[in-house]
Amino acid sequence: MDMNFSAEESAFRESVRAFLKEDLPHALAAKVRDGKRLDKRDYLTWHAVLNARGWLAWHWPVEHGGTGWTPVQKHIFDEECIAAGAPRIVPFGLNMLGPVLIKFGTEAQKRTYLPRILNDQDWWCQGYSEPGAGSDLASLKTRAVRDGDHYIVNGQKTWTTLGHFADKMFCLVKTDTQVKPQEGISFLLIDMDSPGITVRPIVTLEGEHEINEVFLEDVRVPAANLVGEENKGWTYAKYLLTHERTGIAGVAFSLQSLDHLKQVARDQKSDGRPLAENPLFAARVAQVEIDLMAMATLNLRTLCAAAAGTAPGLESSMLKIKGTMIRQEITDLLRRAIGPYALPFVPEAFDEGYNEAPIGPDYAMPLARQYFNMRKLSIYGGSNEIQRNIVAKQMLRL
Amino acid sequence: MDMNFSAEESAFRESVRAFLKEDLPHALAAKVRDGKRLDKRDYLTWHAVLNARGWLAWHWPVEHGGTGWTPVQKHIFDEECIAAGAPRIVPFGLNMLGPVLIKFGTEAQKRTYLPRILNDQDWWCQGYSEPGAGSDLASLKTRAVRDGDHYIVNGQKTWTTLGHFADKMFCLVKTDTQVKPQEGISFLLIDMDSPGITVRPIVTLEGEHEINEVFLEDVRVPAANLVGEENKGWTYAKYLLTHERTGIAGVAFSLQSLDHLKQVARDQKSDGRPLAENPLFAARVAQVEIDLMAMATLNLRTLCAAAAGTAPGLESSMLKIKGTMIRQEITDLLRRAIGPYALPFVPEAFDEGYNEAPIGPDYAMPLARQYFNMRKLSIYGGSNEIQRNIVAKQMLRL
Amino acid sequence: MDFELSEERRILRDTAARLFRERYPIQARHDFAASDDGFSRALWTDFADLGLIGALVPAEMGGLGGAGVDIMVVMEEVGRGLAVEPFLASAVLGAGLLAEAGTAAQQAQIAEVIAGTRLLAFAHGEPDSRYALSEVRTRAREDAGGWILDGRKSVVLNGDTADALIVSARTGGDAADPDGLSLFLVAGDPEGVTRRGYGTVDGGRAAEIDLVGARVSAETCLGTAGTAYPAIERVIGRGVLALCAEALGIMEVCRDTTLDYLRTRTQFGVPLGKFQALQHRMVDMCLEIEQARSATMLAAGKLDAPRAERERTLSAAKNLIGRVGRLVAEDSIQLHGGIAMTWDYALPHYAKRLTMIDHQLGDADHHLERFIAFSKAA
Amino acid sequence: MDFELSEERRILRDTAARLFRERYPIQARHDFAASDDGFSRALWTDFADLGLIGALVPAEMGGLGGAGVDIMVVMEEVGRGLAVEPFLASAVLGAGLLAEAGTAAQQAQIAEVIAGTRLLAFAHGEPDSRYALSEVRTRAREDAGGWILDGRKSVVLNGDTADALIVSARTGGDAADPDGLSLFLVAGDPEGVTRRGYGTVDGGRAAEIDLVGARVSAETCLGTAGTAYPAIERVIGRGVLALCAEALGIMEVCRDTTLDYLRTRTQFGVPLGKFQALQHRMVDMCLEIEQARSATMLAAGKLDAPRAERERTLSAAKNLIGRVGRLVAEDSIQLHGGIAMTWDYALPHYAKRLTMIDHQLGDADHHLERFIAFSKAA
Repeated sequence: MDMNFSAEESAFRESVRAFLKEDLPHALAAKVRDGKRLDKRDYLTWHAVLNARGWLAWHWPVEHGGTGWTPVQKHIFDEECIAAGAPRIVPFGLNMLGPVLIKFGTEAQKRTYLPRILNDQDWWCQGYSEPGAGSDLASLKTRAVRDGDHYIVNGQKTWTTLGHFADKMFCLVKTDTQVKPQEGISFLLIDMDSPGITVRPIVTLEGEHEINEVFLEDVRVPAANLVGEENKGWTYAKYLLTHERTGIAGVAFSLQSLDHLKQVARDQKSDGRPLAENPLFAARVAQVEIDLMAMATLNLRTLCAAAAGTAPGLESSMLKIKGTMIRQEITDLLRRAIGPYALPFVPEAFDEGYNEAPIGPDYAMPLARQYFNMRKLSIYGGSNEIQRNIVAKQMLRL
Repeated sequence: MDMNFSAEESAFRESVRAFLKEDLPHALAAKVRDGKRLDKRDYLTWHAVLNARGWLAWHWPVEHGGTGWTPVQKHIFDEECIAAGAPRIVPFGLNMLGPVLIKFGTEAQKRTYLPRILNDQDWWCQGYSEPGAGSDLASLKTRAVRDGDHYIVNGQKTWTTLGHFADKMFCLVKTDTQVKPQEGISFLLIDMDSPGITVRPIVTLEGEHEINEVFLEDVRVPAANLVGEENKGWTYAKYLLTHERTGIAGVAFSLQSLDHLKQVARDQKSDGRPLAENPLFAARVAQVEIDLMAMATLNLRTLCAAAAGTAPGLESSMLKIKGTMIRQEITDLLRRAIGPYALPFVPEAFDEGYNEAPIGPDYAMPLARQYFNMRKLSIYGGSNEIQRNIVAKQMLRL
Repeated sequence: MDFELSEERRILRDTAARLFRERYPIQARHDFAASDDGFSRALWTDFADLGLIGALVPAEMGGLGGAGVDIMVVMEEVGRGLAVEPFLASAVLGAGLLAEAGTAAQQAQIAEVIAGTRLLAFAHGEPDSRYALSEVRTRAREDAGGWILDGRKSVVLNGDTADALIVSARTGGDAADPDGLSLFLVAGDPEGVTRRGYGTVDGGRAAEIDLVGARVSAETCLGTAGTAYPAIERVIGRGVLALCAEALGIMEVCRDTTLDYLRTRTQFGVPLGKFQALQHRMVDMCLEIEQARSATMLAAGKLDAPRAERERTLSAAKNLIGRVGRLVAEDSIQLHGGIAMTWDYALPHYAKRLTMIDHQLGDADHHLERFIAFSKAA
Repeated sequence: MDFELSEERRILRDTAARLFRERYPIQARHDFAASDDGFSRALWTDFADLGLIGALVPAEMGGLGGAGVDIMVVMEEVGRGLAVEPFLASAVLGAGLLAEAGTAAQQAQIAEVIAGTRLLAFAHGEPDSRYALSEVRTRAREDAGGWILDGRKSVVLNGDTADALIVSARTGGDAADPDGLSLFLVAGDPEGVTRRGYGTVDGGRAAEIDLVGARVSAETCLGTAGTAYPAIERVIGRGVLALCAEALGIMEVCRDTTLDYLRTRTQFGVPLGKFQALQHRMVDMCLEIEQARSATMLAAGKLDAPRAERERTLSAAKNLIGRVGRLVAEDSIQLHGGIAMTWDYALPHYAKRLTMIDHQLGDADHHLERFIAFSKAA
């Protein structure tokens, strides 16, 4: 057991830092740090920079253009990127579809889609959730009926994150309705410009457009776009959900937010002294910092165990639950930290090119908004309640 | 709406105080305050004092020797008694069996038992719980079979508080095993000196003997000792469980413990200053004090509403849950307050007549013990989980 | 001790409830919030006509009530309706300050406030004051028989539309000194006063106000210069009670909405409400709301108690409201799931207002510390 | 970075585990605790023979390990076994102090400690010191080439049976001053030393020790007088790690016992574990234990880091252990119900020890404040 980074790992960290210092566009990092809205171009810019370095598809095997990094390296990379203000890597093609295609796709599908993901020729979105299904993913109602060498798809998907940017969607559809809910599901790849597809924005509680509804009406999808076997889609979806994801605990985000929180608390005044010196506030910050130190170690323990061959089923649920609790706690402390300046709500201030003076300190305006936005963490990707059910089932074996 | 005590209520409080000052034996109050073990004689002494004043059976109707007090008066009385260091009134005869007999007993039963309760000629204990039944009270297994003008009772009861002092037990027994669990239960009064009864102590985690197991082997109980109708005992048991009980939230206990906690925190030192001035500790105490202020008001609101005719079903469960959480939180702060002096464990120090110097400050020795003992609050009388089930069922009506 | 509302107040409550039910659907509320004023002037007049504004102002000052219970009854309905009208800014704080500290001439304006024809706002908070009541750095110096004001006021509730601002400024003492504070009733934006209005997260409006050598007459000073602190504290206390009651109304809507959702939404073939883990969280939410209601009732009943007891009880209530408010906002969103993350659903707007109440007139931690301080004094 | 145990340590762990499994059933433990010594001298020798005591002491001092991981491995098994032997008092603290601060002659005694033939105890805490390491009022004054000790030491773990006490005393400085502290190795109870032994809530033993003009020789002083603080801090740090690891072992027993109970105990016709509300609480307990394990591993790994980093990480671990320990003790009792309230069931004894760990070498709040202080320094 050694809780320190090895010399190689530290050297790797230095190389990531040097890369970020050199190649992460400053204007982009500033947008991220100031909580500005990112547009499609921002993500594409960052993907291209990473791809040029060969670091875009870090979870893929080397032979498909991945990095072959150890879990610790992935963690270091993630941490440094977020600390430097890099945008997140849009996960749908790279972290979600990619691994599924690599494991279950045909050679033709791999040849066609993997390079297009790497080169950002396709922006993918995820077509899983449906209205009325919620956490009960298996109860989906979108139907695909075989018609010659096509499927005809009818139904509705929702919570489609960044679906308004997407060229393509990987989609769960019902191909057999006579069987149990989890059977009869297939995994289809659908062009977003197919006739019959309509994308409608969903405005979230904090007034932003990030997610969408997608309506499918008699959409014709070539049968060649079926991934794996018909009616086996649930297997692939589950693989995707439990596939190793360095970021599931959000440790790097939390570290960066905690750092931000401490800066804010040093700047804000409480009874004439820095808020950071208020004993109650300092105790709240310290408590979440201690939780986060433990979580960072737990995350690495889990990633290393997974790499060593232990399946990450139960652990990944635990990381999701506690990791999101910690992230949410930090955003809660951030909104508290700024006191009355949590109130101002000026959505146009998050547009690029907004030049008016901020209301209150410059860091204040995005914080209440982020607090509300981050409520989603414990809801999506399998709500924390669902994760608890999964863990309990495995633990209790009843 | 008026949140202040009326002149009459304040005068009543004064009269209670005067009575306690005059009639509560000082040695007895000192035993209670020092956390000494109370013996049977201590309880009997206090009951006799209250009975002489006509204040023993405060929940009974006036015509049976009760007080006719309003809920606010009952609350005041309870608060003053506990603040003065009076022992609790042993509830089994007075608060539990008494009201059941008054509502469901025969005239003969009332004439026989009620005066004997008032005069402490009978010490009652409760025969509800059984090993294996836990919170699932209706699944009890003790059987009573009619044999002429007697029942023959066989079975085992457990968690029988102060059963080793008892002359009589009111007991739930199964008189019909062919029906649903909650049917076929009867409510019997049993002499503890009947042949076939064995009482065995259960030592609790903190090393004390307060509860017992009671074994019943071919115990003959006169049929006249049946309360109400055969097979309707569940109704009477439920009546007893939901019958208005001023003390269910434990507000008076909590107020007294909180006061004690504050004294301890003023006396204990942390980094050379009173612990009470440590910001974290002060915040914990203040938070539970605020919860308790609210709970005291909620308790009175509920008691007044109940007196005005609203059934206290759902509310009494809420009071039980939150009231016990608050009591337990205070005992937790008390054990924390004394730091390393929570460790010493000298059971003989709680005997009357123990004269050695205490280890550490004189208030320290009972506190860890009380913390562990008070774990029972959220388990017995219908665990807090069962209470939540009850409330949820009524609220959600599913 | 008595927990029942009088007949009069039951009528007041029912009147308010009916008005909100009939005239304040959530879409209307969004429209009011999005309008230039940020609220409905038409409804404000109707509220006035029905006595809801007057109920917040003491009878001896021309109001119709003004006791703790009156504030509680009206503001709970304001919370249930998620109203964006300036009940707190103009009626509780504005009229309250005139009543507490104003000269007879100034108090004459209370009638207009109650009639809904004059809007006030209290410009008190400053960029570094956070929630400290005596932390005022805005200065007023005497000059040629009047006063010159210099400073910056921040997040002034409804400060953009108020016909007059009540501005706190220091005429003596140091930054956090309770002594030396004065109030000025500043109407019509004299030279040197700049307001920058903006929307707030909860659908309300506020303004940043700059005072740069702003000259006001001697008559604008409320009462005697340098002695305003006790009045500020008392009126902020009424504001704290108002916010607690508003939060209660909101929390009950959140609770009822969530209960409905658990009853009707099915997952895995059964209503969500069948899942015991959700049931238990729902029960905890309900009992904490009952606790919060009890603390608010206690504070309402102690609004005229001696200072330490009054302030201690108010801080206890605001602390508990802050803690329970967070629980209710977060758990009612979580128990709903995705739908509660969308703008088109009503619940998240309630949750946002509930959360922002913790940022007004002192958050849970501020009031915890204050409770400790006043408990020592009590 | 590497989270696996070496082969050597896996053997150490398995050896300890087997010994406790075979020789330490709960009834034997009660018997040891109830004996005059409060533990088993026979087993203590066996522990010594198997290297468990030596594993807690640095190799360069004659021990067999002494790294953070060694302490963690052994003390986890001590926790699982709920052992009452003086691992902490004699090996971690006693031998640790000799190793850190002793003269060569004093360090020669380490071999006896490791062999289990000599017992040490650290007499440091005082009636008003609570958890503050430098709060020492016991005085030592030089006299005729020796020292005279005056003061009172409280809740000295295994202080009743120790062959020698290591007594901290002030030879200079004021009450809470880190400078001016000295340590004295006091064997054989010289005149003026009185010990009052007693049992502790968790089945252990401790003593109150009075020092009234107790005369000891110059050779009893560990190292240079007045400079003991850094050694005390380092050794207490090792003790903190030992307690964290012991708590982890206990928590895993509590978890497993509770899981078993939920699986096998039926209520309302189904196993308790079918109830979702209990399932979710069980999951939270498990994940918090994983968190506590992570924090302890981190602290073990940083035991030789520079001071601020080391102390900060240790305090983080003890804080988390304190918080999670309370959760585990309380919830495992609650999830069991009545049975866990009885002396004859093993679980509550684990819960009591777990709770008392929060009262040794600093509770959760103490270490939270300390974490904040050392974070500023880091």
